[in-house]
Amino acid sequence: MTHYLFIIVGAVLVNNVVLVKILGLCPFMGVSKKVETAFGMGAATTFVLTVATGASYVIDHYLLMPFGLEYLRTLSFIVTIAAIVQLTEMVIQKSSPVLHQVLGIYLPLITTNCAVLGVPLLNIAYKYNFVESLLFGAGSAVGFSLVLVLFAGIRERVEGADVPVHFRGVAIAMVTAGLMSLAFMGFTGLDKYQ
Amino acid sequence: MLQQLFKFKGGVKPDTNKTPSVQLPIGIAPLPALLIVPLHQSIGGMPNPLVEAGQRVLKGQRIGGPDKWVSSAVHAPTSGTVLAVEERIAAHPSGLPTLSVVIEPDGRDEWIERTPLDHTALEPERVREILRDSGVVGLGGAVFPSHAKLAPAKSVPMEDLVINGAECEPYMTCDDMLMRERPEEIVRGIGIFRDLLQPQRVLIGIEDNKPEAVAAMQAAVHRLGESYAVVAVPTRYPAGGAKQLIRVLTGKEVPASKRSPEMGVQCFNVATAYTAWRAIAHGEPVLSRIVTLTGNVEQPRNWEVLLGTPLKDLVALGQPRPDTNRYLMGGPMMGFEMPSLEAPIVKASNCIIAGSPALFPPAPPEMPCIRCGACAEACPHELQPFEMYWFSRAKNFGKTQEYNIFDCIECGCCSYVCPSRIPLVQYFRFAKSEIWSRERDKNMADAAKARFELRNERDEREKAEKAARLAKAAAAKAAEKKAAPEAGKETAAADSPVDAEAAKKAAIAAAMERARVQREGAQPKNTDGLTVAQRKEIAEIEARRVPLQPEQQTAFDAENAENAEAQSSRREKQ
Amino acid sequence: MTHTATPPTATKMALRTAVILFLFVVIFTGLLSGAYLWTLPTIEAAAAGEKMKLINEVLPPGSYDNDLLKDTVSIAPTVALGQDEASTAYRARKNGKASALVLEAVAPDGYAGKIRLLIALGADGALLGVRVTQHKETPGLGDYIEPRKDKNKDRPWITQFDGLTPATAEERAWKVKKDGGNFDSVAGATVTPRAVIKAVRKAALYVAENRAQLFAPQ
Amino acid sequence: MNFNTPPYLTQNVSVQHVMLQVLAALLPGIAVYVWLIGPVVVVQIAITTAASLLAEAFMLRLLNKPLGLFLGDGSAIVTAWLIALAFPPLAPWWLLVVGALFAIIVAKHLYGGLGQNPFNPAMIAFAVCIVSFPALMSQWPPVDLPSGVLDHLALVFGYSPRIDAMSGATPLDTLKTALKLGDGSASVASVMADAHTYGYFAGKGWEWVGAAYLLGGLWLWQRRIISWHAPAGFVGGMALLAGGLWLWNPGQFANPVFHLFSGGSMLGAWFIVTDPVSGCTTVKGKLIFGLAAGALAYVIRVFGGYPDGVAFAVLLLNICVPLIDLYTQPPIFGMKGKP
Amino acid sequence: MLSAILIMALGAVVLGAALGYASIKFKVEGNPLVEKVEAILPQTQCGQCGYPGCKPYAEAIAEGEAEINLCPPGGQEGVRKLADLLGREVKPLNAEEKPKQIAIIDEQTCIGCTLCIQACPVDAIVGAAKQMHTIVEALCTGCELCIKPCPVECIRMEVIEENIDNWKWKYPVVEIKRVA
Amino acid sequence: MTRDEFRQIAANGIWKQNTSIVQILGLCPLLAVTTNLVNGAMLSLATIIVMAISGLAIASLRNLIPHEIRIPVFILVVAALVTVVDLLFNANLHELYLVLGIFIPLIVTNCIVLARVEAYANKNPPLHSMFDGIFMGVGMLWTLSLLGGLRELIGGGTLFSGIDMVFPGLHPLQLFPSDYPGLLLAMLPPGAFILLGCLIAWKNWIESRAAARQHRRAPEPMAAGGLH
Ligand SMILES: Cc1cc2nc3c(=O)[nH]c(=O)nc-3n(C[C@H](O)[C@H](O)[C@H](O)COP(=O)(O)O)c2cc1C
Ligand SMILES: Cc1cc2nc3c(=O)[nH]c(=O)nc-3n(C[C@H](O)[C@H](O)[C@H](O)COP(=O)(O)O)c2cc1C
Ligand SMILES: Cc1cc2nc3c(=O)[nH]c(=O)nc-3n(C[C@H](O)[C@H](O)[C@H](O)COP(=O)(O)O)c2cc1C
Ligand SMILES: Cc1cc2nc3c(=O)[nH]c(=O)nc-3n(C[C@H](O)[C@H](O)[C@H](O)CO)c2cc1C
Ligand code: SF4
Ligand code: SF4
Ligand code: SF4
Ligand code: SF4
Ligand code: FES
Repeated sequence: MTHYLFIIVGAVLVNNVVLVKILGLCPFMGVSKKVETAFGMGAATTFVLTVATGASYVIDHYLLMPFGLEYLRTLSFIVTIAAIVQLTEMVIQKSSPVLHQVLGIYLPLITTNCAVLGVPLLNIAYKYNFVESLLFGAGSAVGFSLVLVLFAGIRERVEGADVPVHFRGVAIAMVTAGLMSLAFMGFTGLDKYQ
Repeated sequence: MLQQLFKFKGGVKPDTNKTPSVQLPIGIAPLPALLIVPLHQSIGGMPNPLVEAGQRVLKGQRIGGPDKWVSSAVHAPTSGTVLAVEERIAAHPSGLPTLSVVIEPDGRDEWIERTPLDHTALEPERVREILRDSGVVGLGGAVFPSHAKLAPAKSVPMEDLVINGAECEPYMTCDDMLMRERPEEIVRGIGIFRDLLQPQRVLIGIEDNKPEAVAAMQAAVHRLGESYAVVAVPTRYPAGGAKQLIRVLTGKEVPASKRSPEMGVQCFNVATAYTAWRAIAHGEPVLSRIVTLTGNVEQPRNWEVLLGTPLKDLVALGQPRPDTNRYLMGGPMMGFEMPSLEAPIVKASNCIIAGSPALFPPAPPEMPCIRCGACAEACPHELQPFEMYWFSRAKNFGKTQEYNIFDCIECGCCSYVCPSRIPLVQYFRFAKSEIWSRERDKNMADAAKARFELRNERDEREKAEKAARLAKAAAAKAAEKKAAPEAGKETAAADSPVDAEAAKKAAIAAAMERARVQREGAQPKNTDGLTVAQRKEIAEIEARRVPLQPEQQTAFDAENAENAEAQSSRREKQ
Repeated sequence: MTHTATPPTATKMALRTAVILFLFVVIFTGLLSGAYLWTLPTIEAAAAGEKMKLINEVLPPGSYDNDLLKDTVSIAPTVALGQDEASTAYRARKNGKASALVLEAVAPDGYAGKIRLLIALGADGALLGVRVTQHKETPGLGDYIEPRKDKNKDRPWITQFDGLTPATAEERAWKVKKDGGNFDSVAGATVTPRAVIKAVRKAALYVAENRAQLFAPQ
Repeated sequence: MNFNTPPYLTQNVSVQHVMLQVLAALLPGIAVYVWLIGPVVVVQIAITTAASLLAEAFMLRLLNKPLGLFLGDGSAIVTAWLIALAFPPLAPWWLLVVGALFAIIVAKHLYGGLGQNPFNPAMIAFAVCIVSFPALMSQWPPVDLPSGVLDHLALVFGYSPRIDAMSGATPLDTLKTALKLGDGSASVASVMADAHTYGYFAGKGWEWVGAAYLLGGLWLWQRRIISWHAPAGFVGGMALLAGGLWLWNPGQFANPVFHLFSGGSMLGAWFIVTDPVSGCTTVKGKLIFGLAAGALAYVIRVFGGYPDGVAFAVLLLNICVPLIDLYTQPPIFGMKGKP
Repeated sequence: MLSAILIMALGAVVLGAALGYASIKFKVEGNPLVEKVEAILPQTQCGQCGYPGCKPYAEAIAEGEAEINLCPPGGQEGVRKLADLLGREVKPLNAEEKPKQIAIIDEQTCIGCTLCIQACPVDAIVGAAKQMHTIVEALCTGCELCIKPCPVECIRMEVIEENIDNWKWKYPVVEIKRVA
Repeated sequence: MTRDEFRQIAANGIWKQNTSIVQILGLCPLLAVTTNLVNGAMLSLATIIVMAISGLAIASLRNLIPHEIRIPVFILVVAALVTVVDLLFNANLHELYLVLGIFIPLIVTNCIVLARVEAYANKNPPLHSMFDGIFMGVGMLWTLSLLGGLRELIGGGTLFSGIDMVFPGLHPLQLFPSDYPGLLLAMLPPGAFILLGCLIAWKNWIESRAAARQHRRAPEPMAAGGLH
């Protein structure tokens, strides 16, 4: 039980995908201008990432490994993820315009989120089993959403600040992300009992 | 009577500086050489001018008629001649001119006929009309037409009538002196409000730094046998804000989204009550008001001043000291700097403070907000001024609204306590007026879009019709062509008359159609969906066109010049 | 979703996209598989080379003549080695005689987690070499256990193990100077070396105990 | 147009006034620190102050802002003093300078300067340095280091090699290292008995510095420069967690009083979580900020990789400030009891 | 190699079919984003953005084909709002911001040719053929489209002047910069 | 393709539409692998190969690809290419392959690859697309190298560390004195973010200076245009 807890805490805080593992930065920088949209993006990513880890695990263990086709991981994972994302988006758009407003518009962006491929690959590197993989996937996604929303909060505030001209916009956002990452280094060592 | 008092959060305690101006009784200001009476002296619609240059007016004669229900009449403060109805600089922070009636007093102070009435004998509706026509507006500072506040809410019973004698602004003593010297008329005026609103209680709140006024009011209430409670409330700015006073006296908090009657309370200033009494019981419209003249003057005192008296005439009475560099209208917390010595005293001018660099030192440089939270602690509306400031400064107005900028009463407590000396209120006013202006723009954009779409639709339709017509014509022609040779071959003789007749008919129809279209064209188009005012404007424009009817087209060029001249002169007259 | 609700175009569309995607997949997977088969031998050689490179760091050159990667023995999870998974030990032979053993060990109590080690022991039980293969010690502080990061280039800290034998060396030899031992260490970062020393010692003792079994011919 | 705007009256307060009082409140702590370590502490404060003011002047110049107005506001000096007090007292001079430059230039002026920085500059300085130079940042002298001022200065200015004797001896670090060695033999009691650095209000020990900060903080509270919420939250958060674990296993976890009076706890509680600029501003927010910072600081110092967690805890909470503030908006006038 | 191709092909067929099926089955018309963008544009319909009106520009923005800083009537504020909506970077407006203005027809010169009526996108001009035309002030959006077509050049633009009703509180001057 | 077009594509890729500091895409490799110059440069090279070939391939095949499944198909093509590159690195630069870790396969999700494919190759002829891919990659190459070099230098005072993994005979340069303590922060994620922030600010500064110069020169054409 504590083992699972450590996986989750590790994925959310200690080895945060964005700030420590440096994955999924493009949406992190791109969709963090408003807290509201950050929430949407976070929710959508959480969904996709969890599904992606599950699907990748199944593909890896039941299609690739039995035939010694590990080299097809990248290819098969990403194509499957892209297709799932696209399907989900279409279904949501049709079935629930409200949900589409909240989540759907972010879905297409997620295919190019490194975390979506990176986390399944890390799962394999860490030799996680199915439950662990799912927890790690979900934990990473929550970690992503968490820092995304917090970052958006800061960006909203910093937007009003008297930032030197050349640093306005993305530059100061980068610096902010850096300082956030610095703060997250405080969690170092909290997962060593893993 | 023991009255339970409530507290409001926040507030500040600046030095009151009230003593200098209560040493002398209210003086009557002499008649100035010229009176400049702005037509727009209250919230609501701009009153229409009722006089013209050169006209003689009597004291109390209406010179501006209320425009809508929320609007209030304006009267000649004395008898004399109207010199002009023109734009004159206003007692307004913008320093911009506003339409004013300039009157040269004849010194005779000749009244119109006054009809004292007994309000108890009148329909409530009639009383409100009289108040409106007498120009009774809130003299507590907001100058909201009082008659509009005198209708109880339909669903909520009126519980409390709060009378505001708090006068929390430093320096200001006009209400204090009024309560000391004319308490009975105030109490009688309150009676009018009470009868109209039928509240269960009447509470008169007076800050406890005015014991004389409390005593005088208590005595008057007693004398007149009323059951009003005269309550001394703790001295703390802005205890006189309507919402704060209501909170202190009744414990109710009126949110910004509601009007106080919806919570069973209404609030009036003492001076408003006084003018209401004068208007009903003496038939005297509001022609003057008590103005505190204080600050950097040798002779601080309250004066009863005719509305329209230029500032320079008033301040001369107080003998300003030589280092006086500006005059504030209103208190030091909420007032503004008068743009000019020519600007007139208006209904909202409760106090004029002569300022000097020593008295009101120039604002120290604004530092950035350090989010110390002092402003939030001081804010009587429990807002987060620094957040509102942060987003106003960044012009992120959506966010300012999320932080309830429209709940801000602009009391200035936040600026007062700010260690960074930020003119917070100024930022809030800026944000508010930007938001309003944007709202206006948005409405205009929506209207424009609707009209654009309407026009597009019409264009489409017309195009389609035209295309259809052309097609029809083409088809007819083709049929004709087809028919003609055959007819020529076989039954040319027999059919040709019919055909010719048909062609003739068609030609006539076409001509008629053309004429109709032309007629239609002569009418202004696109007039659907316009407001009455716009239609009026169009009608006026049409009127100008009358000499330009088609028959006169030949003479067009010649007449054009004349016409234009006539028009331009007419315009000038306006 | 029932079939009747399906407009015919959807099925047709599905067929079309399926075929196109199918074609693309076949072509590109084919290409990819070709590339895989083509690079496979090189990759395997590179991986083996990598492993040998590490092994050669702990084994003196010329101390063996067999193919270590083929002469392995599997060790079940062992507490003494800090391992909770089965690991592989490589056996070096010279002229057919067992000369050394290369095995993996883990120091569980590094400053920031596990430190993975590769240890080579001679047939006589003396340490031939130790290398850190993986660790999370603080960069710039505890990472001097890696020769690459060690400021002391002439005699990297990790080489202090060379030649030690747990059996003969006294207790003292297995302590950092701060604890009264012989091992140098960087002031302010003695947690790391203590962990490494402890792990190496345990591993050496383990090998000494299980000598027969580990060096047994295949 | 004259933009002197209403209100025309203001209270006689200024940013400078506020900052000077904070500096004054730090004095008792500094005095005790000097008594404990020596006058070198004052030298360290002078170094950071000079570096901060220079950096501030440089940035103001670069950004075309009025020098006099902002140099005089005192905020850079508060930052500088806090940096000096958070760093090891014998840290080399350049380390302090690097910290001060980072604090003023990156953490403060890149965000527009005074009042606009989302992160606490002093804590950024600390975090940057402990991440970059962990060895130097964890070398604390024992309180009874047998050396004079000149030796100290030689250490600070690099004329003397860093000696083993002065490393890693704050009570926190001693305790943590001992417990971490992990053969189970060490217990809090055995370590503390050994650590003469911790005097328990009897001898010469670090806890006196904490007590002096507490005094200064209380004075600030009495002057209404700070409110009680954030400090109380911090103390509460740390005490609750420390107390709980201590009751559960007193052999492995030190008691709450120890934690509250060691490391940066008291400085943090009264001077750092109270930073108005980078902290929460709503009442509830301040409480949450304090509580979470206290608890996190404890978790990091006890379970994490760094000897003390105050700086990281504060920075982590700085990240959350905008959202905490957003979701703890107090109800406004007339809207109580409504969402 | 064969197994690789077979497995991937299997996946491809499944996914391809699903996608193709869904693309028809779940087709949605229209783009709700266009409406949101259009709500921000000032509806001046002036075409200065290079598109024939606000709606086409909105469509282009929603498609991601157009920059967001092309609408001068919307001003910098409009750019900001669009950036907010679309999560793009705020860019400086690619034209100078003009104060609000309205068109005035010089009634002495107007020959009543109706060309301006046809040009005005919001029906702000009234008048009939061969009659003098006038602009309804409240409706004019200041788009300047009526100026060019007028054969006698009788239309001019006038900046709307500040008066007490449209007066706005000014942004407090940030004094810090001045003191330096 | 004309010279002008070529120049335009080059300018776009290298500066005007630079992926890293203008489009702010492809950030993960930009920040994750730039702990030194060599890593940054080598990953960029891998990306260049992928981008060039995928641009070429997709631009050639674009007419065959139905709109509905274009994203999966693009990704398929890119992923296949990436895997090939991954295999090549594994075979020939094994040590570097281990260092770069999952960031080689992650070129697939590098937003910039898909973004260029979708935004450019999908609409332009093959040769253009290939050059677009190459120059986008070159833009990435210099930014990654610059960032990697800076981080390495500030963090440890060296340059080209790890070069021996690519060219076994070469050695890194020690630029600062050996007692330079090294600002470790620069090597860690926070340092990467902050330095990239500074790089972007630097770009903004250059552009604003260029704009200012343009502005000063501008009046002449304006006056000429004002005549009619
Ligand atoms: C369009 C409009 C309608 C209003 N109607 C009422 C009303 O019916 N009753 C009322 O008491 N106040 C009404 N108000 C008035 C404001 O709330 C007014 O400022 C307030 O009554 C006076 O209180 P104050 O001076 O606190 O500011 C109205 C204001 C406006 C702008
Ligand atoms: C901050 C503030 C302070 C005020 N102070 C007073 C005051 O001292 N006396 C007063 O009569 N009205 C004061 N007012 C105006 C009252 O809010 C309210 O408009 C008035 O009492 C309503 O009565 P009236 O309509 O008769 O003016 C103040 C308003 C504000 C916003
Ligand atoms: C941020 C930080 C990282 C540290 N990393 C290590 C490390 O990796 N290895 C280590 O042995 N000590 C490390 N330490 C030092 C220990 O905390 C402890 O101070 C030291 O090991 C005990 O002192 P000593 O080595 O003088 O006995 C670190 C300290 C800090 C503050
Ligand atoms: C009560 C109080 C606490 C402060 N704490 C800090 C602090 O922890 N760190 C710091 O850099 N500045 C601190 N300051 C100074 C100032 O707020 C800080 O430099 C700003 O963050 C600079 O914008 C403090 C100021 C006050 C009034
Ligand atoms: S009082 Fe001034 S400095 Fe303090 S929070 Fe409010 S606005 Fe900011
Ligand atoms: S002016 Fe507005 S924000 Fe300031 S204290 Fe008054 S109500 Fe609050
Ligand atoms: S420039 Fe603006 S107002 Fe004019 S048509 Fe384009 S979007 Fe509409
Ligand atoms: S009148 Fe002229 S300027 Fe005004 S909206 Fe119509 S075309 Fe535009
Ligand atoms: S490169 Fe864009 S999300 Fe990773």
